[in-house]
Amino acid sequence: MSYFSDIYNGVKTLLTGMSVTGKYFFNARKEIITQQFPDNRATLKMFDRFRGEVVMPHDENNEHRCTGCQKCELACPNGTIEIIWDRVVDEETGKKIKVIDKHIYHLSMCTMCGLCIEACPTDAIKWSQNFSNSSYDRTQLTKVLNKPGSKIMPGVKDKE
Amino acid sequence: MNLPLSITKNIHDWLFELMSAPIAAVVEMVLIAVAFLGFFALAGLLLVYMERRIAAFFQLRLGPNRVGPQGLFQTIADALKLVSKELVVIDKADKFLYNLAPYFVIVASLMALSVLPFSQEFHAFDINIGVFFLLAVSSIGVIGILLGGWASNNKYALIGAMRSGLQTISYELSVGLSILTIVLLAGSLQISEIIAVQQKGGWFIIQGHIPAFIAFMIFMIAGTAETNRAPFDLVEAESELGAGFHTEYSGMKFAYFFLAEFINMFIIAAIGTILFFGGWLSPFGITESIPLLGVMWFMLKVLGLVFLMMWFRWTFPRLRVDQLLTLEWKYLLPINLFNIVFMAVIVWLGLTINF
Amino acid sequence: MDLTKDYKIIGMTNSELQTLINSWNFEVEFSEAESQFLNITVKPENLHQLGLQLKSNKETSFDFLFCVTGMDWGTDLGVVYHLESTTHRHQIVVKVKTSDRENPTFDSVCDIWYTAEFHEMEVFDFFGIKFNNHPNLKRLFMPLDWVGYPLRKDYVDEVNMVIK
Amino acid sequence: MTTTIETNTFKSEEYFINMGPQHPATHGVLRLLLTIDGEIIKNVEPDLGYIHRSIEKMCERDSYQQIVHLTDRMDYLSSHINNEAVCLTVENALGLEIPERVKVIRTILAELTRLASHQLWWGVMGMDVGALTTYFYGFRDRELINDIFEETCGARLTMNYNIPGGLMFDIHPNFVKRTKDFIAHFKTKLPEYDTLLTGNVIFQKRTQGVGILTKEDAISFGTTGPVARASGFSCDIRKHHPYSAYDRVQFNEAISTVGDTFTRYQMRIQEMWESISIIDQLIDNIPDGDFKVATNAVIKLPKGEFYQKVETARGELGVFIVSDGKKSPYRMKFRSPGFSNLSALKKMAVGSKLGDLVAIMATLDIVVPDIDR
Repeated sequence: MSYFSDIYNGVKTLLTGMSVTGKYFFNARKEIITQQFPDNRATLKMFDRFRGEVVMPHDENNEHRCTGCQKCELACPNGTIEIIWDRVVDEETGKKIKVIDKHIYHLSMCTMCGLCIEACPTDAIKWSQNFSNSSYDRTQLTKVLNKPGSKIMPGVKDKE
Repeated sequence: MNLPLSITKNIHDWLFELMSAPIAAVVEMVLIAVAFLGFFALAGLLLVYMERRIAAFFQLRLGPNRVGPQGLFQTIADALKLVSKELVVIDKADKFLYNLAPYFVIVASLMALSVLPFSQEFHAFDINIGVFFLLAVSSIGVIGILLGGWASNNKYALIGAMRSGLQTISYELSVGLSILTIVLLAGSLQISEIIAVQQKGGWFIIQGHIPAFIAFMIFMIAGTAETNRAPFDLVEAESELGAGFHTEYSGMKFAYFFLAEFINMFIIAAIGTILFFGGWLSPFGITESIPLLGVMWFMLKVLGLVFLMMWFRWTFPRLRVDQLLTLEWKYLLPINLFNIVFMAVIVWLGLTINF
Repeated sequence: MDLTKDYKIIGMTNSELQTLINSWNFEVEFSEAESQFLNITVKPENLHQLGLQLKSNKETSFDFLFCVTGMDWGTDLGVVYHLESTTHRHQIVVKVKTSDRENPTFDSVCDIWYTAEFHEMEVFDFFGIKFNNHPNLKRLFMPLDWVGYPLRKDYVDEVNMVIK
Repeated sequence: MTTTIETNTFKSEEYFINMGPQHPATHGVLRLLLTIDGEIIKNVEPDLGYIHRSIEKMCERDSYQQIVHLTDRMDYLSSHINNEAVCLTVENALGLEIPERVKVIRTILAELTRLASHQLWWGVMGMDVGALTTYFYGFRDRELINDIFEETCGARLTMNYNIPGGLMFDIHPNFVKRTKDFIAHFKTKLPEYDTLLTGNVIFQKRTQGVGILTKEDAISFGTTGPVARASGFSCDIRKHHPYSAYDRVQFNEAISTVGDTFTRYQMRIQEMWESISIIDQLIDNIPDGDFKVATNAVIKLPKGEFYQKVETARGELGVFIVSDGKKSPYRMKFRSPGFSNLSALKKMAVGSKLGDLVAIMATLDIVVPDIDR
């Protein structure tokens, strides 16, 4: 009779369902996947390609690799990057070259698309793995990437 | 070892020595009421904590573990938060009924709590229609849900309340009939009597074997439905109705509904324990000489059944409203009716298993 | 029922389609340049007729309207319908144009392909093209009180649009 | 109240409720205007636009490289496939010859995306019918895919890994191992999905025979993906118009004729098995070679109209570019699968109950940004 086989099958499927959750309950110690974030900050390591925010690495002489070519500014879809630049006379060649005054990065407008870093011909900017970017003030999200008093690394030139 | 047995008796005697009988009686009642209120709040908070923790383990999570050791005080912190929250006043609600509804729910579950026997000793209110009283009182709660849903002037709440009405009307039958099956075995409605019978002849789930087991299954299904818990949580079905009947309640009024749900679960599990698992009795009478341990056995059994209901909740999808009725009227009710006859025959022929 | 389909079916070629549709006398223009599909441009008054014919004719049976695009060609406004036949698996593009920018109106095809009901609402929302016999023509994405039709080329919004 | 209400006792009356924009079952900010008689749905009218960002208009201003990252934000659960669609359109228009390596990697990533999307959908499907635990089981497995994405692409959700001409950078050295580990893990977990939810009698009763869509309606409403295939409309772009590496892998198109909610559910479970098999076939055979071909820094498409369709987790995504030869498209249209699928909701839901509507919505697998664009 289908009436009773319905009941039997119904109860059976319910019990198999319960066995799945029950298995996880009684093995909870092994199966739990929660990461307790602020506690594991010391061991938490982001993947090296993780897109946290754009930074401009400086070496020990406070020198960076940015020539001020503005390719990143053009590549950015959102107007996240603004470069304030100037022309100065190069001491060696006597030609006028571009130097950056400020490389301004609006983190609040960044969509982490990575186009600026792809566009950079001199590898001046790269991703950092810092992910906790929250702050109490919106203005703190506008960052100047080149450090005060920094210079361009000698030998780094535009490929133009 | 007779000392613990007489705690309540000693207090009773001492009170009546101290003052005149009517005053002493009033004071005694107040004391018991305070004790139950305290138990109500404490059990509610603990059950909420238990539910959250158990749910977390089912779901590969940790659950609350920050406030206090193992997060034990989390629910207390939540309760404090709820107390301090604003009680939102709905402009177009029926103010009187809107405010009344949570009390209905909470009073109903408190009243039901009062007849529960925690041990041979701790039994506040042993009336001769005990089980019947439990049933009658625990279904008052639905009036609160209906009122709350209707008075909040919210269509989602109204749908929830209407579903609750229909659900309780249907499943009350199954709960009643499955209890009746056991009453056939016990021959009494009085709770102390029911347990006394089990003390002599073994727990009813063993004594009544097949029909008792069927009755137990039906009771658990219908009881889960009675408390509006998943898979029968159509009343608050969060993916359909947002929060159902208590959509418009906030703060402590919401907490009343929330606590009452957990206490109702406790009550259903307690009835199950009394009727099928021998109440405070220890398995094979191992601790019969220490009656106070009855409290422990009772709580263990109740929490076991509560755990079963939680297991249901975190495994099963929700029924649809017409399937809810199909399940009751097409499956549970006919089976239940046959089961009663079956049980009657078994009792009549003396086929029960007695130790 | 056998559901395994031959995925290599190619129905009529573009030139066959062209001859067939030409025989219906709808005064259509054909073009295959600059597109991977056969493009036919039809007059607005013939659009509904052509649509019915394209769907109901056994040899064409274009029953799957997979894309409806509103267009602003600078002077003309129009709609581009991408059609596919689920039995013959050939594809075609139907275009309809009007130079009336004030009150552009076409016939709705949502009784032929139900999906057009939503897509035409979208076109109305962005281009202001009205559709006759549409059951419920209203703004779908933009707020109901929005002024202007944002995807038209002459739409100006100095507040919300950033021009690079 | 100025109007007088006719007080007629026991008069049944249809009423109107607003489901959304903030409602747990609408998966975001979709608003449904429901006309209801008791529990029975008389009419459903979707109201869209709560997350409309006018991506099509933004595309008319951006360069082709920049457009790609906007498509991440459409159907965020199949963002990789969206990126691929735009890149394929641009590449086909330019007539670029894409290295085999890129094609294979794109296919693997697309299938991983489809798996991730279906895992999330499975979790949410369970949640919508009331089984909350499924959500966490689905997410447990999805996290592993997200890790693969994060290691290789740098982001978990909005990857923007494709560029016109190939990939932004080569796959991570760990990619193959990690993917194999995941596939081995998921092969043991997918049967559990069936025992927990598919077989459950309550779930079956909830979904079988609910929200039936006939084949004719499925075609006419322009539904695609699992929704259409459940109704017997064979519409898998991967089979009918193969792109990337789909022409060299063996897989079956999940298809059925019943067309109810349960079949739509089964289609997706079956698709997960197919995705696993596709990845199995490709993961050991990633050819060596370049990960991109050089394009001009400013891409200018030739004058003309270009249409490319791909199969996302939700169905057919069409990218229609009208180019006038400049560096930005003249008109860009995304034919989003969710938009057409949603139009069939009314047909499916009218006459069923409120609880059914939620189940039907869940099997449509709606992602609202995809609909609103």
